[in-house]
Amino acid sequence: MSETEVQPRAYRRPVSTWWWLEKRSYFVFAMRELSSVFVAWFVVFLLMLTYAVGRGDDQYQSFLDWAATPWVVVLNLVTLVFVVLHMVTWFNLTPQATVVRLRGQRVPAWAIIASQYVGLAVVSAFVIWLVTR
Amino acid sequence: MTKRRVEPILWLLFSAGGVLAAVFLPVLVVLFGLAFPLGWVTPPSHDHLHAVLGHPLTALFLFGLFALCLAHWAHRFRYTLYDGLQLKGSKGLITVLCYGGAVLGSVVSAVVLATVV
Amino acid sequence: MTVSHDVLLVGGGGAGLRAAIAIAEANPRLRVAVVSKVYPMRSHTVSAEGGAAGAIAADDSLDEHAYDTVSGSDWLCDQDAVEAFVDEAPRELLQLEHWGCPWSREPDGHVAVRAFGGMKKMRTWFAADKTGFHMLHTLFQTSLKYDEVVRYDEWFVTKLLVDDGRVHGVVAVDLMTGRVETITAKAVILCTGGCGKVFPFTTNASISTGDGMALAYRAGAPLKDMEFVQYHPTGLPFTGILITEAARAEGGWMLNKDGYRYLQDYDLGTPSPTPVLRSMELGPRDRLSQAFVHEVEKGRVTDSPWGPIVHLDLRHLGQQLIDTKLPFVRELCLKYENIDPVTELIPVRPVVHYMMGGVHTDIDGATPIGGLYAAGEVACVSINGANRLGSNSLPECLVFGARAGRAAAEYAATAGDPPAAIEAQAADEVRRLERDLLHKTDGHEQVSVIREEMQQTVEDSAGIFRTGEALAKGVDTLRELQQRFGHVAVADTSRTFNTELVAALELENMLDVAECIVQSGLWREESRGAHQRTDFPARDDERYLAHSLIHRNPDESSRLDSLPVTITRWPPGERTYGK
Amino acid sequence: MADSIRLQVSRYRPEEGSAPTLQEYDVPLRKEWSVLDGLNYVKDHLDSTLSYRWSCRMGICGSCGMSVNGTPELTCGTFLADLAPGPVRVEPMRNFPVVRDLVVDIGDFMDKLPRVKPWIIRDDEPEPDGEYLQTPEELDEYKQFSMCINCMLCYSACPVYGLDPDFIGPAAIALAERYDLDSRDRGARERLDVLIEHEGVWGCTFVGECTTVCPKHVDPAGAIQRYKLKAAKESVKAFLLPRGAR
Ligand SMILES: Cc1cc2nc3c(=O)[nH]c(=O)nc-3n(C[C@H](O)[C@H](O)[C@H](O)COP(=O)(O)OP(=O)(O)OC[C@H]3O[C@@H](n4cnc5c(N)ncnc54)[C@H](O)[C@@H]3O)c2cc1C
Ligand code: SF4
Ligand code: F3S
Ligand code: FES
Repeated sequence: MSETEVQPRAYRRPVSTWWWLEKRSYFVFAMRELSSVFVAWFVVFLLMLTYAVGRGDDQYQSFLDWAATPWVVVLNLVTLVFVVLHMVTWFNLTPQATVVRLRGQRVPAWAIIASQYVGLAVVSAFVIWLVTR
Repeated sequence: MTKRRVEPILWLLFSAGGVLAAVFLPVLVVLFGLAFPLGWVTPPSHDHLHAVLGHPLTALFLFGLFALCLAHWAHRFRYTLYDGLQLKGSKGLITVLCYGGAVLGSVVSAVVLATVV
Repeated sequence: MTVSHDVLLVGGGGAGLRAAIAIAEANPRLRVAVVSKVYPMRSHTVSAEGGAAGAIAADDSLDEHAYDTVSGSDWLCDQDAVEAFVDEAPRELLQLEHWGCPWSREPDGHVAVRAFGGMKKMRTWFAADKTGFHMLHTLFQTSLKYDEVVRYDEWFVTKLLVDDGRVHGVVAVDLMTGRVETITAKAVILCTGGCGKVFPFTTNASISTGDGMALAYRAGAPLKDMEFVQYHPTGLPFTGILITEAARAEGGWMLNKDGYRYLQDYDLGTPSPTPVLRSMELGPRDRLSQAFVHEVEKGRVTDSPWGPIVHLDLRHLGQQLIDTKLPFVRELCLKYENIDPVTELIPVRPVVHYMMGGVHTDIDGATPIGGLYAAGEVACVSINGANRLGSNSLPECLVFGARAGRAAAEYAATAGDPPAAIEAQAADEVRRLERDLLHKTDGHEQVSVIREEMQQTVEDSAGIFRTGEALAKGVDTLRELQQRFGHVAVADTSRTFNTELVAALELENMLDVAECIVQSGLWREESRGAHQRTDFPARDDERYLAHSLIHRNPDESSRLDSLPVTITRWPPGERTYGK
Repeated sequence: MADSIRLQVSRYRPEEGSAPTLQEYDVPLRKEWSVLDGLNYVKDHLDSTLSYRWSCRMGICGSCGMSVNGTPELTCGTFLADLAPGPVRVEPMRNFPVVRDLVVDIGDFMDKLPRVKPWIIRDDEPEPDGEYLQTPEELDEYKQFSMCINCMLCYSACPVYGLDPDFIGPAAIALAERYDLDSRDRGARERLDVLIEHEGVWGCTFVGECTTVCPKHVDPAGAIQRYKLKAAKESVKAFLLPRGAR
């Protein structure tokens, strides 16, 4: 039990709404969190694609045309940047969040990170093979 | 005795979505967001794509991917609004909008995916 | 405002927290409180590095630990206290293990022990080289479990309330608010730690200002063996940051400017590549620090901006050992000296480290004042005599903290309520603080100036080697400084966290403690352990196989007398190392 | 190297009621001087009314945390020479109420700490005569998390704590993890009940700054994520398994 009492006169520095601009690391954090919006957007995009495919070749082609309009392309470029940001930060944080053990030995962080990139490569190759086959 | 709490479950869904988004989205964005529309790579034929999407396994997987990615978004975005914009006052509303959006999106996903199968 | 408790701990370091837990366990009905001028986990115990001694190894025995301690003390300790100490130390260290202290381990899961200076067996328990840190945090965190232990964090005790030979509480300043409060208690235990800051160059933290010694002394309790101040042979030259003795115990060498292991020239044995117990670098601290001075006289040391230095060589130990057993040493060297001990020599010089003397207590921590106890570095039980062995202090805090706690709990259970007279005393103290310090308008002396002069005076008169002449001169200078302190000005008039007021109060305490050190040094006309008089170079058991006791007279002058040493089983002999 | 460096020190006196102001002092620039040495120089030679906490000057007591040029640092381990030519802005740690000059109130942490029960919980059996055996590997499991000096730099770096003072915060959670991972402890269940609350681990959005600024490499961010995983596993069990089987 502590007998310290909070002084009513103590000064509390207000937190600014723009706190995440105060430091580079906070900004990166804010961008990382913002990446989720682009994740959601791309789910919507893929749903629209699926819907179009379900409605026949014409719809599919016009979806592709729509997807080639400048603002959609720009949006998806930005999406790519954010998705990559998400990927990199996620992979980097994994070793901090989990402890993996192999035969009693703690697997070093770099190995965990590297193995995720291997997984990424395999998955990407498979997806490319599946859709362009 | 652990009380039944939703927060851990939401976090698990968020994490699962995070992993899937990190592993699957980059290649999908490159292919469907850029390469195919811009013609860097010839887009797959409608028949082929329809066949792939129409396979029950693909559909099932895509449903999981979409639903979890949306859950990931909902959870992260909720905290971004709380902390980033300090919208503490409207906590309840934000929660409903975010997770509600994710649930709605998942239902839509199921319906849309069902149309191709 | 007045609050009251049954037992009050002044100090939340190793000794204080151990005592608090002992009381809570002995009698959960007692209202225990810990007053500390810093948050408990910031107490100076946190800096202890090397380890804590307790005989547990199969080839070790309590008698051997006792003998090493007695001979290390140059036969000036009380052997009954030492016997109790060595007997209870392992139990206390085990208790800490049960409370979660992360002791370093053997591969089979048993607690590991290491060698230490002046010890004939490996018996020093360690938690890498952050032993004090881990012990203190373990104690602090464990103490949180006891709801009955109330804490007054960042309260500075300025006075003991004593009436009719018995203590009834303290007056303290709550630093956050500046309020002066009376805390009454049936028993008070002083656990305020050491007083290294009376010297200019010390391993001690800034809070080690001998407050408890001064409080007790002014309240009428005598201080014992104050002339015995330990210099540690290996401090970093500028900061005085300690490079633990464990560095030598793990095999480090002391080299002079020629790269020569000079300790072999001072009766400390012959060099061997691997450490030999009670020999060379594993000799006792007094001897090693004295050897340094002789090397200076012979001109075999290196000059640095901070005075002469020698080197500690760990390079041959290899990175693996340094990183597992001495990681903090490496961290400190990299940070504060910009050198890497894996590949470079560490510059070191002797530095004031520990106070063997302190408030006179019996084996249960009781002082001559009823209800007043003392434990830890502030107290002199005594197990350290003329020279403490490294790693005996941390277990001393535990053993005698617990003993004092139990004794005080027993005392408090029967003691009555404080008499009305102490109200007046408390009011006087409030007035003194207000008038003499906070609201004095005519002061012109500066705390930092007097402090610096005091530190230099004590170093010049009561350093590693002393003479009657220098000590006498020191006494005079200190008297003058005490006079000048009467004119000190506290420029800060704020009530909130007034650290200048704290500095002034600490200086006042240090001036008293400094005087006791120098006076006692003047009194002891012999050389023993850490007290080396060049005008009396030999040990004189005829006259001085006795503790010094310094009392304060009502007129604020001091008076010295002596107390025989208790000898049970080890008659005085010659101190030999390296044999 | 110039021979002096300017410190811009935040001053606040509650009696005066207004917001903190910066006061400038020129102190000698010496190779081995830390920011703390600079402050001590100010206190001893320029302005005795400056208030701040310090004690060990060797990075172990955890008293001297301040914001140096906007970053939470132990001032005894941050060197003026590395900040030359200055000026060096020294302010109280963020996210805590400022009591006076560079002194903040950490009472909130002190109140939270006991809530995570940072002690060995094992009340089922009497203590053994000897020690609990613990192999060096078992020690390594929690060692890192036992290195926390309670310096509060992590709290002052964590934006979530700044926004939501109810959040238990990095160091307290790291300490809970320290005991959970200790092979001698059986209290994980009890601590879980505290940390599974909203103010427990869930407030943390893994900003990670706590780990970046931690001078003792405790990695509270890692501790919190691991705790989330543990809490999530337990919750799933609670959902799936019937009461008796847990
Ligand atoms: C660098 C260093 C390394 C050491 N290494 C070892 C080692 O390896 N092994 C070993 O055995 N010993 C070692 N020692 C010695 C040992 O650490 C100390 O003797 C011991 O920690 C003292 O503990 P304590 O409980 O008596 O006092 P401290 O830990 O100093 O605690 C004193 C307490 O009293 C409080 N206090 C003081 N004055 C007041 C006041 N006026 N009002 C209110 N509260 C007050 C303080 O706030 C503090 O809580 C080392 C010492 C140093 C300096
Ligand atoms: S976790 Fe690190 S930064 Fe936080 S209080 Fe502990 S030591 Fe300081
Ligand atoms: S900075 Fe804060 S948000 Fe979490 S990872 Fe650290 S506690
Ligand atoms: S003064 Fe102790 S950590 Fe800096």
